[in-house]
Amino acid sequence: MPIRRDDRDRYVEVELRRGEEPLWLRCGACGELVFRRRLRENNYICPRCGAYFFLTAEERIAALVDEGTFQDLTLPLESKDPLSFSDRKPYADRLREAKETTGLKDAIVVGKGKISDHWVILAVMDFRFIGGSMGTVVGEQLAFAMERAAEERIPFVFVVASGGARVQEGVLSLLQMVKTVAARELLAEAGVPYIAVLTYPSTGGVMASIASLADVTLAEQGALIGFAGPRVIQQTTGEKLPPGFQRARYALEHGLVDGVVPREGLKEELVRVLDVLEGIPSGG
Amino acid sequence: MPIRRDDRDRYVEVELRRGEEPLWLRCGACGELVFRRRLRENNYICPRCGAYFFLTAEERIAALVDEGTFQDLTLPLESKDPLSFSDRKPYADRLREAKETTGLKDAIVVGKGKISDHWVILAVMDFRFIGGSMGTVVGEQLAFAMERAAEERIPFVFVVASGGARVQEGVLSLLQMVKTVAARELLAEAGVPYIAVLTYPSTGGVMASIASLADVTLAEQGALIGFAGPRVIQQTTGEKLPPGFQRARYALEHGLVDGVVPREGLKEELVRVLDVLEGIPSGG
Amino acid sequence: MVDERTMRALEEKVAELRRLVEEDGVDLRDELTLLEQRLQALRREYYAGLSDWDRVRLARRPDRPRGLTLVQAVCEDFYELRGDRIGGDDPALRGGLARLGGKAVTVLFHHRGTSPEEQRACRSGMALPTGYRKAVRIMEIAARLKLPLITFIDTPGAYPGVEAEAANIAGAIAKSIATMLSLPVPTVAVILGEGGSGGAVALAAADRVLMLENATYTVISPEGAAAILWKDAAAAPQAAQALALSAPRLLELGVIDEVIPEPLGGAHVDPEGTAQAVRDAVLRHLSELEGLPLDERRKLRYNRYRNAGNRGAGAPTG
Amino acid sequence: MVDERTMRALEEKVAELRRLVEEDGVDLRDELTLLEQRLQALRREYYAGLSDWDRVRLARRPDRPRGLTLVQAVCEDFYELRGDRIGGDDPALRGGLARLGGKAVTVLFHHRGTSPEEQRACRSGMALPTGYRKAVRIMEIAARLKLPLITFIDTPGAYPGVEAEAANIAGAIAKSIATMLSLPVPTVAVILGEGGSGGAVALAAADRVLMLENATYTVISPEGAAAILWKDAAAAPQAAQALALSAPRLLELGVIDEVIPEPLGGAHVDPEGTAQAVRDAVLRHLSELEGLPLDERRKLRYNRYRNAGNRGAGAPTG
Ligand SMILES: [Zn+2]
Ligand SMILES: [Zn+2]
Repeated sequence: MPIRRDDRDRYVEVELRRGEEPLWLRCGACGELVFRRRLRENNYICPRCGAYFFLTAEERIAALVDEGTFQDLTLPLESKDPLSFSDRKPYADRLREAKETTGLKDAIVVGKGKISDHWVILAVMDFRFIGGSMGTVVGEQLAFAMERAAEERIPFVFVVASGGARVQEGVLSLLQMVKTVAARELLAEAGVPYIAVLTYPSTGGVMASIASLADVTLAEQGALIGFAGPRVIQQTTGEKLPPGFQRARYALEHGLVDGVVPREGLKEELVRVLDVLEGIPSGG
Repeated sequence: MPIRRDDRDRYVEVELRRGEEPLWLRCGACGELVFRRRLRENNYICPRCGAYFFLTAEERIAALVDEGTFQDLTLPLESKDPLSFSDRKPYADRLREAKETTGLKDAIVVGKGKISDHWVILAVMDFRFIGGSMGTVVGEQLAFAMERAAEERIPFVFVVASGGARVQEGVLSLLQMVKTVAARELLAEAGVPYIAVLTYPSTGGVMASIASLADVTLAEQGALIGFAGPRVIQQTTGEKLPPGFQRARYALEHGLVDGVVPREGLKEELVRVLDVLEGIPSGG
Repeated sequence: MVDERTMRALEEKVAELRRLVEEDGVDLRDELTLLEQRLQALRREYYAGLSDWDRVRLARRPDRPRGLTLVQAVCEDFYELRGDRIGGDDPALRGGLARLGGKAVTVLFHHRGTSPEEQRACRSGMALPTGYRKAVRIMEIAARLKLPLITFIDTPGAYPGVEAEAANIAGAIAKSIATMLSLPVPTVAVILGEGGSGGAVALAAADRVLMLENATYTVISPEGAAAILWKDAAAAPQAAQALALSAPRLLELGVIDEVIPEPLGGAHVDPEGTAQAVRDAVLRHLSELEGLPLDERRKLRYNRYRNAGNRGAGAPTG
Repeated sequence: MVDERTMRALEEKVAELRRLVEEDGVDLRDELTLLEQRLQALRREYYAGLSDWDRVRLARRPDRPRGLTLVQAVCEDFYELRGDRIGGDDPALRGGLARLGGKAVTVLFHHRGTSPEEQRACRSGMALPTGYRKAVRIMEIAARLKLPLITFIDTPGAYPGVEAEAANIAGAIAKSIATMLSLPVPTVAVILGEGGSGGAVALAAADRVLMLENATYTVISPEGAAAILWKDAAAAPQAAQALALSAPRLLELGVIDEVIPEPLGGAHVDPEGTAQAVRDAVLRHLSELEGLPLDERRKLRYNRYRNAGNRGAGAPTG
């Protein structure tokens, strides 16, 4: 099987701390220096090699939501470091740094906005915040977002960018898998549509719970989708990974997602889904 | 993969018309002449080669149900030949012959009996009656049996021996698949256990409906279990069939049944299942 | 009875004349008009007398509107959903979300493919277990979001192959029937071409079952029945007749609710008109079903199938 | 703090003495009694001071009572059900019908195997998608027949392999959680040995979650955490401590409902006593749950998980 263009490693991590807002960003794939505004206009896709730059939650929201319609509903919560966890560095320090870098309280932003005139409740993860990991705050924000969508009877759109559970909150992070699934059941009982958008990466605990239970599941081209990361698989089993393994197209071929969408077409694709579901939930 | 003993073709068709009750029966597998009474005492297993003789519904019931407890509840129904079907021979003639041969009205017997002190509703197919095919009568008897089990709140045991739908009743036979599944839902709503016993053969329409939807599914050793028959598969696709294909053990390895049981242990196995489910449905 | 060859010969003559008129400007308009009227009468006579075997052949015509094409023409919009979430996606059984009459619905359909490659990939519409498991997944979406389900059936049957058996094709069909029966939303099935055996009934456990005029719905292919019962492949036309597989016969038998007329000559003559007729019929039945309270709808569905074929069984007469 | 080596040395000495007494008839009974008392005191001291890493090692002991063995000891009767009805049967995740306290229940459990061959086949208790799909099928039986569900958890985690990913292990776990949450019957989960990550939580979305004293329940293995966060495999003991994976810590955190005590030295010292303790605890919780009306039970379960970990998140303080 030849490796297809969209199986390639199209995502590049750029400098995740953007506090200083340099005018230029260097593409991690081809080395090109790209003018930041030019990059934004090009959906954060390298104009030279086509690599996808990681998006912050804010950038993702700006790319998907109609201008001027977004209302941030993120609950004013932050992690209380429930285990007083410390590895080489105290979790409290990691949290503080992540907050400073991102301006966020945790790895997710929740809000309400219009996508081409369709109101939705949106939850968008931010990979910069401790790898988009799901701890108690992310779990609570997601559950709240689904409850809000059920209450307002408008679709729920979840943009995933997560390496898995937040290790530093231990089993409390595992329980967020159950919590989000419980809230998803509530959404289902209300008959409210749930659309998941899987980006790079969508793995681990988030994927083994809420992110696998959408009505419609889109994958951004090149997204990494799975449970165990490729490195863990190789280390544990010694298996050779097939070409394109766990990438968006592989997931499509294995029946895991409904479609693979290039970044520049993502909003349009969401609009197609929301258009076809117009009026649902019914009976308002 | 070596062919296992129990993958072998252990079923032999003996003279299906037993009107004359000869004292001796010839084993179709090894040619041995076996005294009929000796054969019955040996569960209709050839004492020389171990081949399984096909069982009539009556013989199957005698093998499973506690002596003297069986009450025949088969509805007094017979096929009305709704399509006035005729191939080389009119369906009406085939029906008459099958009735004469078997003493049955169609390919199934329904009744109530005890299996080691557990009351059950039992439906047992008879392969002699036009290949155990499911037409309108079989469908109606099965639906009735499940309704009765739901009503009396005792488990339903279905012993399958069917090549598929009754061709001579056309789409009306196909609809029996839907009918039996509808009745099975009723049984489920009543919380009444349903145990299927798959024997040789369990294929076609019966298997693609009611016979695939049991709570516990046992396969008699050597049983043929599948949808399309091996000949159809070879003719349509030209594929080479793997050893033991569609046999009981193959079905077990592919997650299709809960256990494979030699004929002589079948009653005991049913008792184990009924014992563990004692008191279910609860709340009588 | 008009014979097909005569009709085809006349069709050819008329076409030749029309070319003459159009290309060379020969004035034969009056003759042409007369001939065309005669041809139309012949056609009407021919198609009124179609045998069940003729219908089998019509239902199988490669140019008959099928699957994806027809769904796209029937619905205002179609958003395909893919995958069984277990390991595969079957191109022979497809489905998704759609708009129909301005409302959201779910659809499922067999697809036989148009290009030769696609036909190979779709195994001419013979679906695999993964297809029926995707169908169940889409039915569950229908249940969750309260979307009516419309199925479009066109399959020679489920795929008879080693992998399909190993993956429990029988169980996949049974689950599809059970799930469809249990849906809390209105369901309409339309048999478009071939409604072959278990592979068809898996999508046909609906509140209403409609059939295109020349579609077939059968427990076994006429060829299969001929081979098994007549021991003679040439007996397929007789078998077709005996199996009562045509829409008019099945309407008579109470198996289906409505025959959707096709244009003279068959659906392929006017795919758009056919799609329009299917659309009108589906919308009409949907609207009737939506007028019923849920309990009533479910009771009717249960009784429909609980009593299915009861005319085929009765008290012994002898 | 007593150190393990001292204790083991004393254990050996006592064993030697006992052999002398028994085999050679040397009369050292008084000395033996004294020594045994001293050893017991040491043991108590040692096991009272077990570190979380000590527990990790206890939970992983090959002679710890596990899966099938324990289920057979806990239940009066166990009838195994096999297969996912899709194409496979995973020996690493098993289940079926059982009798418990004289009543029918359903059980699910990880099985790591006892013989080396079985351990290979079971991938040491790392289940595949087919295992979690079988679990869902058995949960559906529980729902249909109104049988309580008891799960016994003992897995390093779900199997991380190419085939498992291709078959959607993530989705299979998610479905298992969702199905378990939605069950209309009482559910009790018991963590027996290792409760590893998603592979464990798939069977742990229960009304009540119990843990054996030396079992572990963790978001990641200590070794994994050491490698990723400490960048040093040797930091596993520290990681074990930091992860709060022990039963007492998890009870404190409100994650579990009860710690089931193990005999001094660990469950392997007295498998029968351990099974009895598990049995008693499960029966007690089941009986409490059965005393609640369905609505109440479901509300409690929903709230339990809806609020799970809320103590971990709060209003900003800074
Ligand atoms: Zn670049
Ligand atoms: Zn013999």
